[in-house]
Amino acid sequence: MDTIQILFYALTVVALFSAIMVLVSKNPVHSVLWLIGVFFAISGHYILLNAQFLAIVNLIVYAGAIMVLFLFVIMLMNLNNQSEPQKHIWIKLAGAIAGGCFLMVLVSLVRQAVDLEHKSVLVGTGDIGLIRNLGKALFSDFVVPFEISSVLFLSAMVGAVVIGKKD
Amino acid sequence: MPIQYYIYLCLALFSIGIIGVLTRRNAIIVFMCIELMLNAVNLLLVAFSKMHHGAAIAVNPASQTGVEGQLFVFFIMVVAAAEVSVGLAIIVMLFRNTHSVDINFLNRLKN
Amino acid sequence: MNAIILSALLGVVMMFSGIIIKEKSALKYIAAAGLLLLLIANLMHTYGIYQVRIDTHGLLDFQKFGLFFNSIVFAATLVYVLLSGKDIENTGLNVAEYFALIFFVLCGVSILSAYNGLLMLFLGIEILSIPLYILTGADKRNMKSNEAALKYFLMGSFSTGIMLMGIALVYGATGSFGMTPPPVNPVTGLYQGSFLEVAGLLLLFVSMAFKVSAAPFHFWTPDVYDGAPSVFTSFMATIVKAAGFIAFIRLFAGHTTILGPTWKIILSFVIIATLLIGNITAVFQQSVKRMLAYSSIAQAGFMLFALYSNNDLTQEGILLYTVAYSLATIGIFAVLIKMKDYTYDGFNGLAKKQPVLAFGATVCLLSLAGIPSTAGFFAKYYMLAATIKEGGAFWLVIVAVLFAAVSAYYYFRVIQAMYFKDGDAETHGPISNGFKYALLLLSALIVLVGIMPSVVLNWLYF
Amino acid sequence: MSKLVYLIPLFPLLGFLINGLGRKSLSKSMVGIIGSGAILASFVVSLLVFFDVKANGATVVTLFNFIQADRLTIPFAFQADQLSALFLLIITGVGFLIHLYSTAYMHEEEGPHFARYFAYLNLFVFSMLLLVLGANYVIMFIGWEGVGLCSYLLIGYWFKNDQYNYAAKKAFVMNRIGDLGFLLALFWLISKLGTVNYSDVFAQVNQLSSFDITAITVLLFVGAMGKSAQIPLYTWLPDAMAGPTPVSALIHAATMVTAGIYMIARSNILYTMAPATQTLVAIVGLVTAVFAATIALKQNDIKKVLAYSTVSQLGYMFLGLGVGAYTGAVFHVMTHAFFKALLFLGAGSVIHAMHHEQDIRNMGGLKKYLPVTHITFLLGCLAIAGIPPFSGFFSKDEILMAAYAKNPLYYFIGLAGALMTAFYMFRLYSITFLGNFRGTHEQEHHLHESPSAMTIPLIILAVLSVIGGFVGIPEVFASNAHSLEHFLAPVFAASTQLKEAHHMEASEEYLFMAGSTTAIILIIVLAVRSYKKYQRTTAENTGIAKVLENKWYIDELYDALVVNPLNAFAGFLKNVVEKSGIDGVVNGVGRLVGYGSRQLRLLQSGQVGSYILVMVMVMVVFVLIWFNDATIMRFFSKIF
Amino acid sequence: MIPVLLILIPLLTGLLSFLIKEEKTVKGWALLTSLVTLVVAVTGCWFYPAAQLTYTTSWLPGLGADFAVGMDGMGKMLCLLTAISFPVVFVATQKNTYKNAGRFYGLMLLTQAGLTGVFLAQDALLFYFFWELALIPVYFLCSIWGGEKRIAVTFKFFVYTFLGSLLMLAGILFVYFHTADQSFAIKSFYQVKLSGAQQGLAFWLFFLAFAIKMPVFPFHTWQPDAYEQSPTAVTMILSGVMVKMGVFALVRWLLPVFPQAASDSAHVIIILSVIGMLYASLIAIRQDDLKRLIAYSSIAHIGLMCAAVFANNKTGMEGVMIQMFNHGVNVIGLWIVADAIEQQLGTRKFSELGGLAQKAPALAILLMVMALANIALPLTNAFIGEFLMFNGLFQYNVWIAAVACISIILAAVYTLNMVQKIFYGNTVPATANATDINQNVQFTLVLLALLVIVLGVYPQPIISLTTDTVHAILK
Repeated sequence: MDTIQILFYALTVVALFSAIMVLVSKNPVHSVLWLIGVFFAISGHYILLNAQFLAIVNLIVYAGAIMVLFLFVIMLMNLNNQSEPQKHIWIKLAGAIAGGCFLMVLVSLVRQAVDLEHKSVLVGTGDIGLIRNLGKALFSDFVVPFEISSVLFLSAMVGAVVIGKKD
Repeated sequence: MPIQYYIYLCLALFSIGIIGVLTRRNAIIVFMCIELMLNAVNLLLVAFSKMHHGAAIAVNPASQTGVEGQLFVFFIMVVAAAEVSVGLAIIVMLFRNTHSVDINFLNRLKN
Repeated sequence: MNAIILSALLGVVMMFSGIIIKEKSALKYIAAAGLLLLLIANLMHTYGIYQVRIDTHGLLDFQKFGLFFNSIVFAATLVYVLLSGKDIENTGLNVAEYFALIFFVLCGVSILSAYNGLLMLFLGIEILSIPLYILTGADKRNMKSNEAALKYFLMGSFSTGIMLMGIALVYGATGSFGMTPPPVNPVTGLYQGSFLEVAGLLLLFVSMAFKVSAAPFHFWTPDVYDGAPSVFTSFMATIVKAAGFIAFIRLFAGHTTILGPTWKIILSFVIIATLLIGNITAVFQQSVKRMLAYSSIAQAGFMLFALYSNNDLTQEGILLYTVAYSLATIGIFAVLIKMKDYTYDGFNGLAKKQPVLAFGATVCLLSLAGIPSTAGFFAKYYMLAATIKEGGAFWLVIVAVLFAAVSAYYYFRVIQAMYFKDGDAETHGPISNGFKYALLLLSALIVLVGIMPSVVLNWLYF
Repeated sequence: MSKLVYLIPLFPLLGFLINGLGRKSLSKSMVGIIGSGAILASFVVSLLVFFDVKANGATVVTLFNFIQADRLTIPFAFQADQLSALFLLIITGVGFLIHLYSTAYMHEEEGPHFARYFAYLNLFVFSMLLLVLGANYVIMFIGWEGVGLCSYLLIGYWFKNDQYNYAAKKAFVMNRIGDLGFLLALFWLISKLGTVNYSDVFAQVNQLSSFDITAITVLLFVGAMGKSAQIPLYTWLPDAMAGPTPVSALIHAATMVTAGIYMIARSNILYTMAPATQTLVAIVGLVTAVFAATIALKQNDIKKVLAYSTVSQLGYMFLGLGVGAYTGAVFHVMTHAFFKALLFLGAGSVIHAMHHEQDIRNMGGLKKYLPVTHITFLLGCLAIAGIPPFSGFFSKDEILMAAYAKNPLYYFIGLAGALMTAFYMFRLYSITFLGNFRGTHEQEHHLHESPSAMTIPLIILAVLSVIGGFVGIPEVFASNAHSLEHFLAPVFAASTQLKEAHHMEASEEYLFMAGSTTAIILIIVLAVRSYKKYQRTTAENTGIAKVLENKWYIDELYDALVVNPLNAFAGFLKNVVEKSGIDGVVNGVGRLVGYGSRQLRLLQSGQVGSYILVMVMVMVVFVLIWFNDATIMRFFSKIF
Repeated sequence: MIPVLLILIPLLTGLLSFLIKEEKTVKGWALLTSLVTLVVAVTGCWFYPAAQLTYTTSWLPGLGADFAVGMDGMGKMLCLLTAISFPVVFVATQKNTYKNAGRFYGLMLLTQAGLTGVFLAQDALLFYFFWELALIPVYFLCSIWGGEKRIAVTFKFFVYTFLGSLLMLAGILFVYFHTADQSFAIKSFYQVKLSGAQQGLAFWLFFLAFAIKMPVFPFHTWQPDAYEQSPTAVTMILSGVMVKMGVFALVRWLLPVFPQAASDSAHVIIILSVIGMLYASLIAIRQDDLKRLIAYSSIAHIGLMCAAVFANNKTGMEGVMIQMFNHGVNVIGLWIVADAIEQQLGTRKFSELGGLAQKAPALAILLMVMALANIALPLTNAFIGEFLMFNGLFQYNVWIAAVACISIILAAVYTLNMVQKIFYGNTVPATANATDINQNVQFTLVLLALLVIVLGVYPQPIISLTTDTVHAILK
């Protein structure tokens, strides 16, 4: 078992554990914090995969910006663990079972996929995740979606203003 | 690293996200679980991109295959950011009116 | 490309005009003019007169069919703005922003009618959806509107997650975000695809089914349509849904061979569930608006036939269906918005008080029910014909036909209320003559398309 | 001359139209003249046709093609031959007398109703003439149903009385039951031979299998049963006495009811070739003859007695047809037309005098008040009883002799019926005309002989009843004296050829004649002696007498067996099957949709969590379907 | 051009009628235009060569559907019936007043256009178009101007028939895709080659639509209610002309397209029809409502027509042809009587009527003629049809025909019941002050009575008119 594998397993455990903690935490603030944990673990995975750009962006955008926004909102609303009454246990159970089934079904699907058997992921090496390469592709082949996503931002901006504005 | 490991991990994260959506009542946490699902997808896409990249450079070392996967992740992040801004605005608006973010109270509309 | 750029620009223009122009009622004319411009630009592109050329690196593929669809959507939006512009003004203070968002939606529609690759699909869907979340919640003081917005948003994001997982799995299997499926094994005639791709396509299917509100992924539809301000429901139920179908069909047009016969089982299950839930549940509704929400599910059930059958009739059919369904729904919603009371009883005696409104609504309802000599007939006709032509699913057609008969029940209840029952149907204020003329024009259009569908379809054959 | 045969029905039709349309404007005398004149004109033409036929034989006149569909051609054609000529004379002759009689009898009616009466009567004659003149079965059927209609209209002539209306309806419906048989026979003929023309049918009769012939003849006979009031379809005729008395005389005694005999006589060749049917006809006729006679023994309504007597006499005619004595049957039709019309008109005269009193128990001793009526009625009674040399003797004797030749049992039963006939007729005669008047004082005060318009027909008919028999003097008295047989011979020629000749010894025949005549005279004496001093008793009849008085309870039996169950069944269909059954299913589908709607919309719980839960589960199911697509496909292919 | 005119005149004049406000004007207008249509129909039927009686123009080239109309014998006859019916109905109901008369007459004329279109269409899609178009105005007519329970009843009628026609649409499409040249033209339909199972499937889809329309037992339950609740003018059209659509469609679109399936299913359908005849007749015996009685009687008569169509022989088919016309004439006559009674006395219940013959002799006589036609007495028009139809049925099967014939007895029972209960007996309170019918009603009834008798005595014109159709269908 080399370092990469150890790191992989460690990050995986952290990610899964944090993810589970996101759902079981009663306090929303804790959930947010655990979710940031997940993001960090995932960023670790990115680094493992030599996708440095995404690793950084993930940290900045997700953990930094988005989660802080969440945190703001939660603070703003002053939500604490009392504010969420317990759901019926059977609803939780049904949700867990449904999610579990989903996982089970997809996993068994992957297990049957013959064509994946000898495929492996290039870990540690490979330079496509570097900013230079990504940037080149983004501003040549993917310039149209890049521009179009500005429309998305525009609409999100207008929307946030429309919704958030007091009238 | 076999691709299956990544797939299992991502599916697990994705499913945890789904379970969260199904079991939690707080709209913000539900939304966070959705973000978790997106992150799972992101990781999976990166893993696949590296998988395809690995296969491609075996044939052609200069191949840039796999870039599109990572760029897709980039776009997902973009969209996620936009969505979060709108989503949180909606949640805040609702909170202003009802002083609650419990999705179980959202039942004026039914049948 | 004309349409995408121009609609985004027009969205910006609308944003700024909201700042510059203080006269609210002027905005609707600007929007209408913008739409006209958009329509003309798109037609110019269609007929190759003038177009902005940008190298999309194969991410967008402008075909005649998609361009026609754009034209239809723009024209329908124009009709919508002309009929319901005044009601958009009445929804809230941010009129200019609403129009801007509508233009952004149209930008999304234009992308969806031309996308070539899952990335653009994803972006298109998001550009389509995000403004809608906002429009749904536009009536900020209304709890129902708030609730609808949140529900729509949460479920919409969830389906985005599902879609992304699907895309990821497809990418994992094929190594690309393109939509051309890998070649078929010449010996077996079957695609020897990975399970991953199949699973990915299934998840994509689910998320698209969600967008077009096919059962059992339809649950958001009644609540959202009911809760959203009626003008925007009208927009969502027609133009947006049609765009969803176009995207849906484009996505799966090449993949039916991979999916094979099992695909048809799943699809027929979805079709029947959609028809069943849409039609049957609509029967017992007391609110016309909610009934129309369910009816839109039922109509989606019919449109799904376009997915089931994949032949030359399908394309014509979906275009015609878009025209018929959009015009009729816009019309009936335009009338509905004018009403004070959205229940059936609220319509009692409308024919006496407002004969033009009642007449227009009747034509729209007849069209929705698929009565010959209204556009709705040929829409349904094409769907059924395409399916029969496909062969092997005649029983599905029979089921559809049975449900179409059920649909007459709830559509005609409105007609009954308007014409045969005595009552005091109240409208919001007086109805302007312009609205009446527009409604009559719309009715005439529906009948014209109903008698001569070729006026729409001939575009395909030039 | 025979070419003008279409004039014969035309006159009554014109009479019908003029009287019908002008019923408000025409005066009563005008109506009477038109009504009777039309028939008189027909009678004149009929006479001409009769002599023409006698001289030149039969002719067929085609007016136009009535129906021409596919290979079936039905011409609207008239056939004037010996049989129809004879019937023409009877119909128009007796018809004219009755029209004449009616002008006086119906004089109390208001103008429009008086005209209506004559219009109906003319329409009846028109239909009856169509019936006998038609050159094919369809034209006969037209007349056949037409006379049924007129019978209906005339029985219900006094339409304010619901009882009469029921009687009218009953008559029509029972006739229709018979008509059904007739119609089916027609279809059978058409399907086998493709034609209904008499000439073609009789010419091609050899092409029919014996089963076909039997079926056709039986079905035709069913038609005859209805029209000619044979068991089991006879019950309408006594009820039909609700109509005005001249109508009873014309329709329900002299003409319409003999249509069945005409039909069978017309189709004689078919019947001759179907011995089984012939036996059936004979037995039904015989049973009817005796059965109706028993009922007549105990009736107290003057018209009812005559009605049952008519049924009984018709039975004799069918007996004659059944044993192959076609001429005898037709002969009896003729004589019966004379004496039964006479008796009915006599009864009408009595009723007229008694101010619509029909119960003979309230009469008595009318001899001195109504001399002409009395004499003519007595002659009629003698004729029907079969006393030589009155007409009834010859015709009845001919039938009975033929019956004896076929089967002696027929003869003796028939004779028993004849004795009963003599008894009830003279019971009627005695109670009515002999003894003391038993009616109210007021009635007695008003008793008077009828006007001449009524008595003249009586006298003429009485004369005919007396001498009418001489056209058919039996061979034993004088050879070749049976002029009727010679006249009709061409019509029955084919049957005669097939039939083995049965000739009785002359001495044997004399013996039977003498025996029967003696017996009848004895019965008459008995009847007159026991009833001439008839007094009303309040005591109810018991035992068999009560059964007879109640007509063997046949009406009640029919009600219990057919009418009531049918009504109940119809009610069941209307109230249960239609409402809860078929419509229930239709509405049930609607309700099911409504119920489904109420249940299905509960799915829409308003909870985002449950919505997503369903979505996730369905996704799982989809993937599972994928995994097991082969199994599922097999399952589906099994279902579809 | 004649067929186009026959459709266009009522269509355009109907649309114009909506604009007329004055009741008197619109009545005159409707009558006038319907008379014009009648003149066109008569000249078309007898004075124009066959070549001028068809008209085809391109409609939906992409779909293989043309606007093809044409008249053969049956088409001529039914157009004639339609063209006669409308003026007659207009005259007979001239005295009835309607709210918004302009709309009423407009919808009536649109119905006429639809009906004529159905009878003339030579293209399956066009046929379907008109089939539905005839229904919609009737739906509005019944629901707006009908009786107390009109909305529910009419709606049932509408949904029922709509369901049927949708199934037919599925059937039409099914056949369309099996035609050699992918065309809706009637010729292509006639030449279509289908396997036995395919024929069976499509056959039943078509048949169901027609069976509901006619209606054949057990799909008839909408009918008595609808007839009862509709305004009488509409009921006349419904039962006089509209039910003929079903029979017509059987002959035009069912037998020639699915000969195999038709002969396979004939037994079932004939037995069903015969059961329906007896069933409806028995129910009619127990009816207390004049309109419902006529409705059930109509079901019985239609049952016979349906059975005779499937007997599949020329005699029966000729009978069906002539009976289609005759039943129209007769039943309209009966409805006119029913309307006259209801308008004047305010009731249709037999138990509340009686003795009307004393007060209204003219009505009584005319009703008698109609009643006699209803029971198919010889020398009335219905006899010819029923005689030929029973004949055809007899050739098909002796026993079925014998059982079916029982209905003529039952017909006599219920019809005479009706006559007796309304007209005979003594007057009752409802009829004590009755007067005779007005001029219009009398005029129309006399006209119809004349038709009844003339066609009963000399039916050949109608028979010859339709011979070509019969021969074409039953080669």
